[in-house]
Amino acid sequence: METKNLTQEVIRISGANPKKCMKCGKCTATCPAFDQMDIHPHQFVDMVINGRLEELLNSRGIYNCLSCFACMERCPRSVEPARLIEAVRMAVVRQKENNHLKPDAIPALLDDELPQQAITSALRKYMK
Amino acid sequence: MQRIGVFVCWCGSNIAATVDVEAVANALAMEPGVVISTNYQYMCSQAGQEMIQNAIREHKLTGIVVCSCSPRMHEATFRKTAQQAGLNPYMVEIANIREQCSWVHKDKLTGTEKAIILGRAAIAKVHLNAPLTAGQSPVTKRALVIGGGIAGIQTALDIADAGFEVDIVEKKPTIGGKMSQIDKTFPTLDCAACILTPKMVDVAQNEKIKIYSYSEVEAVKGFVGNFHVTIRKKARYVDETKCTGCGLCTEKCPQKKVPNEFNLGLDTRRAIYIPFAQAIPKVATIDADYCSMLKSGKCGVCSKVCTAGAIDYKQTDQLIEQEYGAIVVATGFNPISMDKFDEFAYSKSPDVVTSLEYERLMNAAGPTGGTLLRPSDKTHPHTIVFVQCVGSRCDSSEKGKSYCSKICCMYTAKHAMLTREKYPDTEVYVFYIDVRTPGKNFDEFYRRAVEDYDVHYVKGMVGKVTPENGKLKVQASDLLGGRQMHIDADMVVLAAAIEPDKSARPLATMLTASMDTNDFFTEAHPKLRPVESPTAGIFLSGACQGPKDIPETVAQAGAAASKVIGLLAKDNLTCNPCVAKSDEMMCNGCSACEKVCPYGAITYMDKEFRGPNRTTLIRRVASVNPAVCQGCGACTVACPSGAMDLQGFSNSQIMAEVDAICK
Amino acid sequence: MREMIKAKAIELLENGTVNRVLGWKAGEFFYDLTPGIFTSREEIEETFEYSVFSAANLSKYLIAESRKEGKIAVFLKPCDSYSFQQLLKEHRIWRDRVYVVGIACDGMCSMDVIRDKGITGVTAVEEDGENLKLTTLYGDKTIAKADALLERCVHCKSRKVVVFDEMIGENGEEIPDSHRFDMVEKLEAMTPEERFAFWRGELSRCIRCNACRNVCPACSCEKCVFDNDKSGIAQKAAASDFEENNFHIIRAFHVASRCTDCGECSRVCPQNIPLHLLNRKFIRDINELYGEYQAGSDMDTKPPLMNFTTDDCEPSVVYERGGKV
Amino acid sequence: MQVNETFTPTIVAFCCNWCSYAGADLSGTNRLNYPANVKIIRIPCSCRLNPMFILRAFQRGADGVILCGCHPGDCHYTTGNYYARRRMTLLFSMLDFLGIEKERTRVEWVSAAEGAKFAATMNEFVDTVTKLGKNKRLEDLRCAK
Repeated sequence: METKNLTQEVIRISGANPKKCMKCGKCTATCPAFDQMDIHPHQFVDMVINGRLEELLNSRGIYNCLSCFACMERCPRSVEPARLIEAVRMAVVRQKENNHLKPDAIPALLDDELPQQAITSALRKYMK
Repeated sequence: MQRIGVFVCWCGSNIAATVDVEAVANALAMEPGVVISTNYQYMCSQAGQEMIQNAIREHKLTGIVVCSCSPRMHEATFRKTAQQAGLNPYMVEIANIREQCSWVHKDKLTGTEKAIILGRAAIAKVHLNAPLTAGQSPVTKRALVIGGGIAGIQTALDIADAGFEVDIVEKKPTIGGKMSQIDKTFPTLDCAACILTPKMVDVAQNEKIKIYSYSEVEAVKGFVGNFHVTIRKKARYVDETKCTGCGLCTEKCPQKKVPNEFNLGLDTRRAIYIPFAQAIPKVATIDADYCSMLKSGKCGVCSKVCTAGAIDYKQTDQLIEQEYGAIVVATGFNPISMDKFDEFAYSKSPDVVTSLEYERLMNAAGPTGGTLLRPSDKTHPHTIVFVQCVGSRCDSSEKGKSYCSKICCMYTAKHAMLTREKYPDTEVYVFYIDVRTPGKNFDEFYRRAVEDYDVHYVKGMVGKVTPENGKLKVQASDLLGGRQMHIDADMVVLAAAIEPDKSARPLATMLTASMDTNDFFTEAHPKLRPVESPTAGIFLSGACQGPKDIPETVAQAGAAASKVIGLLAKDNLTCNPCVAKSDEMMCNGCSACEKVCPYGAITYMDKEFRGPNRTTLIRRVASVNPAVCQGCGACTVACPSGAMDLQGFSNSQIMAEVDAICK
Repeated sequence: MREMIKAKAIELLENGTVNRVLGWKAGEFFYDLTPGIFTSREEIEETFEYSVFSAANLSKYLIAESRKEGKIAVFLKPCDSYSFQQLLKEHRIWRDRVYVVGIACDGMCSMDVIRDKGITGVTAVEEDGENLKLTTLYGDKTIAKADALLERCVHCKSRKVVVFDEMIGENGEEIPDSHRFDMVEKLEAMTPEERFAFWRGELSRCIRCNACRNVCPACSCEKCVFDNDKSGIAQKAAASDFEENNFHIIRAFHVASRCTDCGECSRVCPQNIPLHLLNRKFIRDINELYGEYQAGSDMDTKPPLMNFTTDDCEPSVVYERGGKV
Repeated sequence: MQVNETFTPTIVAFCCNWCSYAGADLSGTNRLNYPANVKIIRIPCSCRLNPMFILRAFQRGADGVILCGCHPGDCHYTTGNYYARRRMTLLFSMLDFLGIEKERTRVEWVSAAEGAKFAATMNEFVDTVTKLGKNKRLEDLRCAK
């Protein structure tokens, strides 16, 4: 998916409207996970608007977002940045290759105390 | 048979782009009664109007139809054009083929077809137009200003200067409004009281101006030139004529714990009080909610102490009836309430204040006598954080306002500069989204704050404020620095958004003035008529019409005054001729119309009519006073027989328009 | 009752309080009493009639009569008195020129109803107590009076004469649950298609004889909008089904909040169209949306359509409240 | 009731001169789009609308009639729209009583600042009336196109 309609796709999944952002920085101010994130919420929204999707897709920061929704609660323009981050995560999941956890690598990592559910959720969450 | 001229306007490309003006002109040329049908780029221009006037004289037209923009824009223009060419101005009809046709339909074919239909409707209506002449109604040469802030004061002074009597109705015990609470004013830092109080004294000494302080407007009847207003003078339990303003009672009153709204509740006052030293009228007022004498009848210290014997516990509200020719609304603004912004912990810590409260803290007449102290422990603050756009520029969600409040950037720069100048040891941070300083010498003022007084302006926002053992832990973002700042602040000042005074909404209903969704008064035209309300005779001055700083408010107050003077200078007003008229032969005299008339314009009389075989019948018939009737038409529908009809919008005319549209 | 009324009429004429009396006299048929004006004792004795068929509402004639010289006496049944007071409220009748004698009423009968019960060829009717003795061409019959009543008397809304100078018989009271809206509710329960069919069926029979307009006390304009060709909706005969609907909708709207539900329009309609249902629909809506109101019940309250409150319901209430879709 | 897709309803909109006409103009200045078959007639106030005009419009072939007025309380003549509100409620109830589709008539309060609402209302009203199809029950065959 070249970036033009990938950006539309992300905005459509998120249901948020990034263009409403007036770059006040309140989301970044209230973000408790500020230090762990390489791309901060206000930059995130700006990058979605400008279609800089590759950096977002490869950024590690999107997994450190706690989804505490403080940014959504306090954004004066109701831009809902958390939804955008969630949408980018979905876009990453929907991409085809470069998975971390390959299915055939799983038997080696198994041990019998591991509950069944852990395996399936690992596949689902950390495949990427 | 009518001789009608049709003039289709291109409006440059506004109409011509999506409506084939040629086709419209040709199609309307075929309509019955049309003798000339042309089109031109700019009908409203000098050349366009001359084209119409020549056509009227040349073709001896009896009526013209202009297919152009909305009648609200140029109906008056084209009526004047017709009048100058000798045609009765009310034989002009406008077909709105711009706002309601070319601008709302993309497809040229449907646009053209609709423009033709609207043209036909206008032609059908002009066929049935009767020449009308506007009547006259007298103008009461007195003006009413509602609101005693700087806007009301300036307007009243300018009107009185022109020699007309003005009454100011102020709901607080003294005039002065928000400006009297301000310490210094930007951009010249001169002290607000020094420039305001002389004007207040001028108002008091000007014999043309009468001040109704501690009063509110109760009811407004009538219309432009003939307003009949009822003013409720609230009981202040002090006789204004006797009270000398010595203030003795305000020291002796035992009830001490009354929150002082002049200082926004930062300190307390007595049950009997004078808001501030330079109050006009300098008269004490008893606060009925706290005075134990009024509540339980046990006290009376103030009446014993008062040497002038001015205290009168039996005083009651007075209703005063007055006549006015014009009314100016100057109800001003208030900061919005901060209780929905709990991320700033405004309600948790007394050290988080709004800018107006900060203004009072800096003010010499304020609660701390002018030395800036933290409200919590009265110590000197070393680190102050200013937060901009609190509640402004939100997406009009339930807690904030969608507009920019315009004055916060400037007064915050002023606060920062004054604080740094008076207390060089304090660190001042200002978190901003954009610093908006559009006025004269405004940006230079802001730059001085940054360069000479090294105020830390940080492009970013405060995320949250948590009070912790006496300190305010502020967590904010620094977007340019790409970092999150954690500041231990002693005080946080919120630049709260401003909204119109709550008393404006009921007042608008009384004045039938309309308001926008943010409760600001809607002006007649945002660019061309900013100080008039769409309701004739009602004018707007100051922040009631939109966020404004003092220079703009004074400018607008002067403008409103000039409009009022223009109105009061006339002896009588030409009133709207499109008023109701009753056909005596068909009137039943059943007074259905009188019951629905909002202006009481209909009276009844017994009239003699010729009955069958030379008898005279006496019948009760209605008669409409054209000066009082405003032409709403409620009576025409209440009248079953159709005896009552509205000139200019008669039953047959509207039906002709309906037929032309549905044909 | 008949003798008392005739005696009263003569007495009023004799002692000079009035110079003429407005009452009923025999029309084409004995059961079809028409209003008449009597100026002398003899006239009253010979032609003045009062029976179970004197249903005609005399108040509308007073609009013209009260403008003539001298005072006129009139006999008003309870439902007529509401129309009288409504016309007084609209300044159409000069009160000081009218001497009102209220007469108690326990219901008027209609020959159509008797015929519907299968009794035909009636030549005379005698009232005795609860039922009627009918002498017909096919022998005598008796029928309970209650079975011969007019529709409006079955659902009589009030037996109280609201304005009178003098009263004959006991003045009654309003009757709160008169079930006069049952038929309206039945219609409202129908689907729009059924209602449209019902009313097309009824109104298509209208021959525009204007009897309803001429008899209606509320419909008393100097010049009716349908007769005035400058009004734009002038029409003599109904040329299309739209005009049939149009006449009755506009007429119902004009009398809305002024109609006292006296039922005369349906009584006089030669085509037996239930026109009173239209007016009752308005009355029911007004009672439900704007509070109970009976036109002509007093002199000062403003009719609902010439009044308002700031928190009236929105017109969209019709969409939610309306009959089945 | 079969609705052919070429059916474009004729809609007559009575707009009060002070608020809704200004609202209609505002939707024009904002270039908001609504169908061309809505035609606007300017009346001084919503209380000027006589039921005769609505029935006249239906007779002449209109498929939907909408009255726009100022929000109650904002009326330039203080009480105009209060009367209009009562009259229209009773009239619409009567039309519904006679079996005429009640979605063909409508009242909408539009202030001078609500251009978007005006355009949205017009779009929605045209859709409703288009679904209803041609006005058969109140049309006058002599005026049928």
